[in-house]
Amino acid sequence: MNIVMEINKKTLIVKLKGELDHHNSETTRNKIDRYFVEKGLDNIILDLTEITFMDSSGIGLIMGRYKNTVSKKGKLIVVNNNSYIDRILKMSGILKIIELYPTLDDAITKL
Amino acid sequence: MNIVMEINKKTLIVKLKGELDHHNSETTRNKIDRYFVEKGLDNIILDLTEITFMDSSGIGLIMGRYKNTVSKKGKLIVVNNNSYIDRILKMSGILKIIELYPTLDDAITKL
Amino acid sequence: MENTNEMMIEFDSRSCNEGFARVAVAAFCTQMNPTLEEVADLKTAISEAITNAIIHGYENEIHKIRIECKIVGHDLYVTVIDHGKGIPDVKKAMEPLFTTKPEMERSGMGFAFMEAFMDEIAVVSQPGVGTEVHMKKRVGCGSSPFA
Amino acid sequence: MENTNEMMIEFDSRSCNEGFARVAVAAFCTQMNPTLEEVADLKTAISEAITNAIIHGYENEIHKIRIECKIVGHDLYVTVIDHGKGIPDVKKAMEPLFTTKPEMERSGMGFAFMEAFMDEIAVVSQPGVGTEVHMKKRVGCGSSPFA
Ligand SMILES: Nc1ncnc2c1ncn2[C@@H]1O[C@H](COP(=O)(O)OP(=O)(O)O)[C@@H](O)[C@H]1O
Ligand SMILES: Nc1ncnc2c1ncn2[C@@H]1O[C@H](COP(=O)(O)OP(=O)(O)O)[C@@H](O)[C@H]1O
Repeated sequence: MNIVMEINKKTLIVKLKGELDHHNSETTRNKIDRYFVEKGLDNIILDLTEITFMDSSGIGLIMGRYKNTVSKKGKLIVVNNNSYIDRILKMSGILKIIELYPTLDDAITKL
Repeated sequence: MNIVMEINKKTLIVKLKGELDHHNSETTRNKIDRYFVEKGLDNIILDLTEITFMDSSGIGLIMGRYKNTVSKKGKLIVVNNNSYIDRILKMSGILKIIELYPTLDDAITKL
Repeated sequence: MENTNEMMIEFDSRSCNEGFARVAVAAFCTQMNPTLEEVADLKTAISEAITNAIIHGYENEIHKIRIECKIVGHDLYVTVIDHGKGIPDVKKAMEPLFTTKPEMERSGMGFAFMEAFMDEIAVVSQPGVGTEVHMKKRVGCGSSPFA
Repeated sequence: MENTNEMMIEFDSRSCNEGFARVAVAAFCTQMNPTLEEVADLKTAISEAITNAIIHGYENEIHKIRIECKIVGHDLYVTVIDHGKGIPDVKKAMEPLFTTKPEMERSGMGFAFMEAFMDEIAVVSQPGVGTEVHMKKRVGCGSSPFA
């Protein structure tokens, strides 16, 4: 799991690369949360474009970050254009509450 | 294992792709031998450039084809430029009796 | 009995083994000529069952997890076994969104994913004894296995 | 005891499982941050031991082959076990070029490759009982495991 984070105004942009399973989600979650709190941010964009594997631990990670942004009256947006990850997201039902865009640029303009 | 064979005068050119282990060497051997005999050929060029894995079963396969060409007073030449396969070939000692070239063109001109 | 093949793996219930276990099962089933989608489905289902054994079954203590795989023609049978704390009410546990570890950010979607990505699933569990998750999936139809 | 991890695989002695077994061991040791060369070495050594169990130990009958792996710090221990016909003279069997199956185009280089690609090898065999090949290799030094 490779995590690259970037700040754009009040938004934390997180690009994840690799396999998002239970093993990797723990460190990933801690890194995101530390940054989000330390920098006093409101929104998170989670870019899953380069995720090669994801299971329900990934869904838990997305939901957890969603709650953190909501408690700051901010937004969480997911970026993805990979059909395998799409199936997982759809099946989980989280797309009913979380916005999904195919590119990072789309996500940034929709904030 | 993917095998592509081509005939150039009295020479059978065999391009192997994939993993050359005991499991794959049996079919590979049979396919090469059938063609070599049916077409009444003398020489074999074994192109290992696209082999991704090889163990001592591959050495056995090379030695076996070498014997077949010798009994036709022909030649067996190996083509390879991959350092992993190179180590296996060197370690086996067969380079004392078998010629190795880095490209198929080299091998064809050296016949 | 010609078209059968069996393997079993057993490993420490460390989260760093989740990737290994997925890859091992996927590598075993390549002989069935699976589609990329079938491999992805299988890996997700396996991952859910193993994660459950690690965090719910053994609650992060290190014990053994066992995966048994059997190929019969085009059918792949996978069983994931732990000897952990077991599930008191399997029916309830299998409801989507039900989780006993919300504080660990579990989504309660594990069993739902296993059901969605495999053709059949049966869970046998006994509190204090352990849990067996039996799954079955038809794989690589349209092409012959053992080619 | 922190930096240890264990796994075991057991599978039918079918040649179509050779690739699976190599991949499983390689996947298990990725947590040691091996170099590409170390992975290649390991796969070759494993492949030799499994092939021997299939063709010499069980002479192509279908029985079980077992691979036990243990990581202790930077050391990987691998044992390949069959319950086949065994080796009457291990010292002779380990000589380069010695083979009892020249008609199957065996090169007699299997043990030589295991010795070359691993750091240590010990063979324990008893005719009629079976063979255990114990191997050890230092892997991924310069970087810490369990990262
Ligand atoms: N192997 C297991 N051992 C003990 N309890 C389990 C096991 N697998 C599942 N459970 C129980 O079933 C519940 C639902 O599991 P699941 O649908 O995978 O969701 P999640 O893992 O997100 O909690 C778990 O929260 C746990 O209480
Ligand atoms: N697992 C085994 N069971 C029985 N005999 C074996 C086993 N492994 C090796 N041998 C014996 O040792 C010999 C040498 O093995 P090896 O160096 O691997 O060469 P090869 O496999 O090419 O014959 C074999 O020909 C066989 O007689």
